[in-house]
Amino acid sequence: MSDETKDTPEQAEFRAHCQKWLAENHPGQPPVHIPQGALELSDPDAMEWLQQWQKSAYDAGLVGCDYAKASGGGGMTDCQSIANQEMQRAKTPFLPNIIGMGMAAPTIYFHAREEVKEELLPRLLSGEDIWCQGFSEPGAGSDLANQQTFAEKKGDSWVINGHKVWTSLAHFASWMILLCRTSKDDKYNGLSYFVVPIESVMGKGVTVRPLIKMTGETGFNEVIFEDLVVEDKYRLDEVGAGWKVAMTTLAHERGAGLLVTPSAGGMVTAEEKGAAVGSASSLIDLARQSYRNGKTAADDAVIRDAVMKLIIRQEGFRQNQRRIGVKALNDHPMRLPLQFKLVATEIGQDIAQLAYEIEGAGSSLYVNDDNAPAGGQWQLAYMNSFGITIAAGANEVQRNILGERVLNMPKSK
Amino acid sequence: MSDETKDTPEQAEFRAHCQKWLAENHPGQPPVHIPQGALELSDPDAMEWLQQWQKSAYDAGLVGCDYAKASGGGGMTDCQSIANQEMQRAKTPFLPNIIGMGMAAPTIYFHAREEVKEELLPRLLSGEDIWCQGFSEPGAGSDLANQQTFAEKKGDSWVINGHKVWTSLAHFASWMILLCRTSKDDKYNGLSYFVVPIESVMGKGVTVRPLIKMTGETGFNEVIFEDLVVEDKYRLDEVGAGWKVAMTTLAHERGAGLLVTPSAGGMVTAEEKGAAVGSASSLIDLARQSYRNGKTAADDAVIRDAVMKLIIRQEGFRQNQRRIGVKALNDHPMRLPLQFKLVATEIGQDIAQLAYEIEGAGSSLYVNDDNAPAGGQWQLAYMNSFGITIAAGANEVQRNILGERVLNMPKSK
Amino acid sequence: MTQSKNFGFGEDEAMLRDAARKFFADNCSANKIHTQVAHDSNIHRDIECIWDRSLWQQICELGWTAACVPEAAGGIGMPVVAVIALAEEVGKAAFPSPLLSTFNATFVLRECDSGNATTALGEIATGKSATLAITNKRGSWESTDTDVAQVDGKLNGMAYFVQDAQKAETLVVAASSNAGVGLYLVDVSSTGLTIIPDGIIDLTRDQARIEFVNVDAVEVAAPGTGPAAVEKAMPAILCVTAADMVGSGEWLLQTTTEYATTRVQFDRPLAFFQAVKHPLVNVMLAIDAAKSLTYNAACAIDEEPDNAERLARMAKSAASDMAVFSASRSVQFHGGIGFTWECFVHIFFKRQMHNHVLYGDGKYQRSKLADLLMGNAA
Amino acid sequence: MTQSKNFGFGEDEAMLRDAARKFFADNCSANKIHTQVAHDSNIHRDIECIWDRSLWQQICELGWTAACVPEAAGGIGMPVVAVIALAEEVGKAAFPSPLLSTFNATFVLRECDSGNATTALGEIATGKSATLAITNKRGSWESTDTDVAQVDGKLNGMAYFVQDAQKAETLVVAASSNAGVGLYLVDVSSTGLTIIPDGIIDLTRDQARIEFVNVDAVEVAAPGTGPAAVEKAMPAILCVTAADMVGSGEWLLQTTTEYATTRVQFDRPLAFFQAVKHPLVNVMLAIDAAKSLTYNAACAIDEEPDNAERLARMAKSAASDMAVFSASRSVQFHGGIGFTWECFVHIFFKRQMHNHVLYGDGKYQRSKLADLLMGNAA
Repeated sequence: MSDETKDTPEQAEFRAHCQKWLAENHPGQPPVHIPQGALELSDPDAMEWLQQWQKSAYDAGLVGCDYAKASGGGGMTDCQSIANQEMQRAKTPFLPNIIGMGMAAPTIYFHAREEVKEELLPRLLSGEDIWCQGFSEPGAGSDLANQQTFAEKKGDSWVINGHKVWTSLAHFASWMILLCRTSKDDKYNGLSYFVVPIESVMGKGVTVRPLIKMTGETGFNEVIFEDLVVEDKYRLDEVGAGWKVAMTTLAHERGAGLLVTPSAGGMVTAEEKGAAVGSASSLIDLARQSYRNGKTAADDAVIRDAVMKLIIRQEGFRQNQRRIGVKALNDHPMRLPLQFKLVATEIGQDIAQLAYEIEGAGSSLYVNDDNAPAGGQWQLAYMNSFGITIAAGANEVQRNILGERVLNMPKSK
Repeated sequence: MSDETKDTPEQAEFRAHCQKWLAENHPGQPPVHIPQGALELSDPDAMEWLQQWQKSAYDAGLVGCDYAKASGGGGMTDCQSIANQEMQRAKTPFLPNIIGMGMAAPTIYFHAREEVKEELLPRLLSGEDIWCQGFSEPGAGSDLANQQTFAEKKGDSWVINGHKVWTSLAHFASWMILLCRTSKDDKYNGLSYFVVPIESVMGKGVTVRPLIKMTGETGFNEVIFEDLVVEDKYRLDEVGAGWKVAMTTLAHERGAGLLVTPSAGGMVTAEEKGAAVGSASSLIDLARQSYRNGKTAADDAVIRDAVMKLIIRQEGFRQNQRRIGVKALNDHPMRLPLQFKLVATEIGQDIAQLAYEIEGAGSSLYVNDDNAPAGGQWQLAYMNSFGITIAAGANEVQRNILGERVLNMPKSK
Repeated sequence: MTQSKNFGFGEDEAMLRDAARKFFADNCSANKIHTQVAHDSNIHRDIECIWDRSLWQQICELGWTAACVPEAAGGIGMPVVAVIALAEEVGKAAFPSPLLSTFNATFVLRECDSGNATTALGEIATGKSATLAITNKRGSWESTDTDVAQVDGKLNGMAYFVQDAQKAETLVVAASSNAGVGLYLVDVSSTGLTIIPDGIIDLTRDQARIEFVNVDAVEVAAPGTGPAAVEKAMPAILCVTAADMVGSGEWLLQTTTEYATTRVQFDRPLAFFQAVKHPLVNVMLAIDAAKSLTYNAACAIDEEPDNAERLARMAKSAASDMAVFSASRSVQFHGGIGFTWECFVHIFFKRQMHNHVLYGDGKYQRSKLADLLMGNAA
Repeated sequence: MTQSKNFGFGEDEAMLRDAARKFFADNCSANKIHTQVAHDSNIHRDIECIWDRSLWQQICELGWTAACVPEAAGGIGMPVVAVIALAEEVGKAAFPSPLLSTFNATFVLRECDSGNATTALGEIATGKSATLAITNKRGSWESTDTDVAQVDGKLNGMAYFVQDAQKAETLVVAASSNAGVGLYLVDVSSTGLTIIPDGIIDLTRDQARIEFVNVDAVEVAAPGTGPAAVEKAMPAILCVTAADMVGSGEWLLQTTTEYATTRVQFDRPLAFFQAVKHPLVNVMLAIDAAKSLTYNAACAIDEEPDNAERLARMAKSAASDMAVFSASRSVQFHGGIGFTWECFVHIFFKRQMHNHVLYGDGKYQRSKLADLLMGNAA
């Protein structure tokens, strides 16, 4: 649902610009297979094509609109959401530097020195530099504060040693946002936050190894640091303030940050045969096209009820995001923002799971079978959905956060 | 499903006796309103009529079959289950002394002195003495070991002071099984277990006050002890062994005890207009008789699916009870028995809840409306279902017990 | 067509809502409601209709009944979201009154293109209460189903499941004739009209069957035009009921969360245990989705009417399922005390169970929604 | 008619089951299966059929395929519960073999009243593998639906969703003619027969479409009698599939419980947290109900056949829903590691997802059950 009405003059003018530019510059269908999301990217050709698209969108002012000009932004106010709406409507491809724009950029913007912002943000927003995130460790999954990777001060620089896992896009990344330990004395206050180079020091203190997902896809990695030397200027905020800085990252990841993340998408890739994959309403098309136990699934009242449940949940989620903007309808400022990740990921998982029952016997077929309903993309989406219900603080932890921070219930530890 | 086949000779002979006696001695329809279960009993006339029925069944040998003759039992082996099956099949009324037979009798049988057994068990099994349970306290609900009621040794006797709540049937009870504290030094080993008189000392150290349920029914009470003097012989097992003794009580309550509880029932009381209330399959009759949004509920595919789900869950529960008897199909001896209370109560709750949707607009009507579907009994059953999902260790606690004792997961405290 | 970002919930609406919030805080605490409606616990009690007429008078003087009456008819002509916010506060207070029924009657009359309807709306604006008598014995929510017949302006037959029947002064009755179903205004004091109160579980409202024997009626929608009016009004009716459940759900959530945070078991507050904490978080999630969907649907009624039914069915479905869930978890987590008559929880529990079925439960809404989004099943 | 207390699961059946348990413990650990079937993780990998023929030989020598072949046909003539217990162990090991398909073919052939069927059963008893080719392109589980036609004993057309097609030596094919659907035996090496392997998610079995071009076939059930035979066999087929899921579910439960007990987060073992502990308990409850229902239904096939379909649909419904639940919770509670290819969990996850839909998911079983218990909806 778009929001022309009530646009500010600046927004209205910018929206017009977006519409005009997009009408003339949509990149069209990709020449290579594009996965469902940036985190699944493994083919360099696909990455390169998407980077070119982000660069052109950036040059047109559709990415980083609300960032200061000095940081390579557009210097506008509340315009990124306009650009996002128009890119969504224009069904453009997604922007590949998702971790950079969604997590690294706002964190750098609010916590890094001016010189570092000016050095890093322009190439981040343009997508020329791909970024990855170094938070998870073998022993620090949902328990983020349990970081073991250690940064030791040596002269003016830091020497980093440790082991990060589930780092999506690391094999494409020029830079990483890194949370690590600078003191063993205090679990939370012993953490510091850095931005560190990856590509330029590959093999010289940094090793990146791909991990394979249950889907058979690659796309995330483990990253090993051995005596990597990093200049002190790349430390964000004070030594020991890492946890506080990480909260800025996570707030933006959970859609609860101050800055709107540039996002595009809506494009149905050629790979997604039959029904588009992802939204609850796309289950309607799937049900119309699918034979379930020999009959059209769309005629099965129990399937219809299940599909409606999900469509309602998804619309409820969308309307929650809209209600966030209406102060009078929010009694607690963080109540809706903190629900974002939990609700979005569980709806996505349930949508993909229902697709199995809609497809009936055909749900046994995978992406390597030409006859797979919707090209097997629903099965792929279902398995990948666990990546996000687990990642960034498993949803069990999200419920603790909501219970404790919004409902003021005692900690469960 | 009955089990004639594979009866032992003793069982076969006894089954024949039960069938013959029941054919000739079914008490017929009650002259007064009988509630859905013994715990809802509040009308003295109803209690008296049910006590007469229990007495006649006891005299015929259908109650207490597996208890030793010296304790007033039948001295048989594995025959109570036969009697239960036949009483169920004969659709007799339930037996009113449910706490006595299900919790007090086995506990006394395994932990009391001979003289006490001989004094108390015959009148317990015959239903002449109604029993109640004094476990719950304002501060000790699911946390059973947090007993504050205190028994102090004075000479050869004990002086008891304290406050018990949710004691069903206390207003009819001659005796109570009482868990209380005899030492403040140790939470668990500071507990002792007594049987104490109620009716005979009413007003002389014991006060019983009715509590009213959310349904508007009475039937359970609070019991206040003020310097009640109890003989030492009425202590079960050693001083400080109360927790251990209580486990026997709870094991039997959860259907996991050595002795089968005498139980009758199956009778559809006149009050339960239209459909019989309680079992999932009775929802089929309800759906056939109910108009939901103007249409017959039984024709609604989504309702049909929901009813089938519950019928399947209930049959699964029944078959679990059957599988308990097949050693080769149980890898952990307590895995199925410990599920009894949790599964039975949650199925019952979900069955009653679905009745609201089956009845549509009519579900707004209660037992005081002549037009209420099924006499409003489903709504009554739904509200009462919380009594049992909460009581005897809330189901949240039941899940801990299963996770810790069967799956060997660490304690959640 | 698109909606305004703020659901059309502007300063005026917020002011009205905040006034209502204060009014209920000052005048009807849960304790007061409990004392009032739960004074007789006897399960076989006589059927009573308990409410506070003086509070109703104040509400009328505050002009709440005029909120959604068009200015042309003498009302304030506020958007539907305004009364949705009021309904939410009513639900939070479990407040017994004919207010919501009067809103529902207002929404139907607004869709009746007749002078009589305009007159009736004017009376509502000045504080006359009204309710709908449009449901048949089988509890059908379909606009064409009625057990009342109209011949020569006289009504005969029965209407069922009439909400707040003993509180309302006027009825909007659906009655059929050869020419189809029309809508009629009837004064509850009319000769030949008998109100037969239902014995219901919900302690905070009344419900009745109404018998009509040659009752004089004023036509507000001509035979054949009644169903269209009811159907146009249905999204608003669904939103009002959903908002009521959202409000009650919020009371249950806050009350239960507070209890679970203070009540200690196993040397820990109950809410320490995720078996209590996480379901309460799930209740919150359900409330928030239902609330957002309700304001979205209410906004659509004014700003994109073509989508109103679709969005209102979504809201009622989400709210109905949430109502059952919030009620059940509140009793469960209050433990033994929540199972007693003395505890306030059952008041809201019973109101939620009543509302979740009223005008169709979640399953019904979803079947209607599926027909809208997918077409009828083959 | 009533069942024996012990589901007919006596000493012989227990002995066979325990032998199978030992066999799988000795010969196919999860680690070994993983190394075998998950050697190529490439999502666009070529379609392969991976299994261990030597283990299959041993199984045949152990006589498992003879278990449910009637003695008259040269088998052991054990009750269905015997092979149900084997299927449970197969599921617990996620063992790739044509064993379960051969059981299913056996159950169908047992219902075919013909000498050819008896001969085929005899060959199965001595270790010849078989599978069913009775499903059409639309994945219909109805016995009358087939895309294969039979004329003069020759088969033409396509069969779909054929399980273990590349492992089995014989096919039992449903084919239609003017006289109705009959059942036919076809050797997989027959001329005119082409097996087109499906690319499936489950790594522990194979599935294929099979093309028939003038393929010679041996009639085992005359035209018109095929559907009845398949329907009589369906309860056993559903029980075998349910038992497989029960076994896999138990592996997932035990593995995940162990992981949650050892893995530390927030200075506590994961299973300390009720958000992990209670769902795992719920998985256990779901497994136990499905298991009891499966043995009950299997027992009914031998002891109260009139109830067999009803009880088997219950078992498959419970098992299918449990399969999805146990699979999803195992990946979730294994955290990041459970999401990797290296972790064994996905092997069982994928097998559960395959089985839950095979022969109809829970919703399908319940719709059939409702027709049995309530009659068809008006």
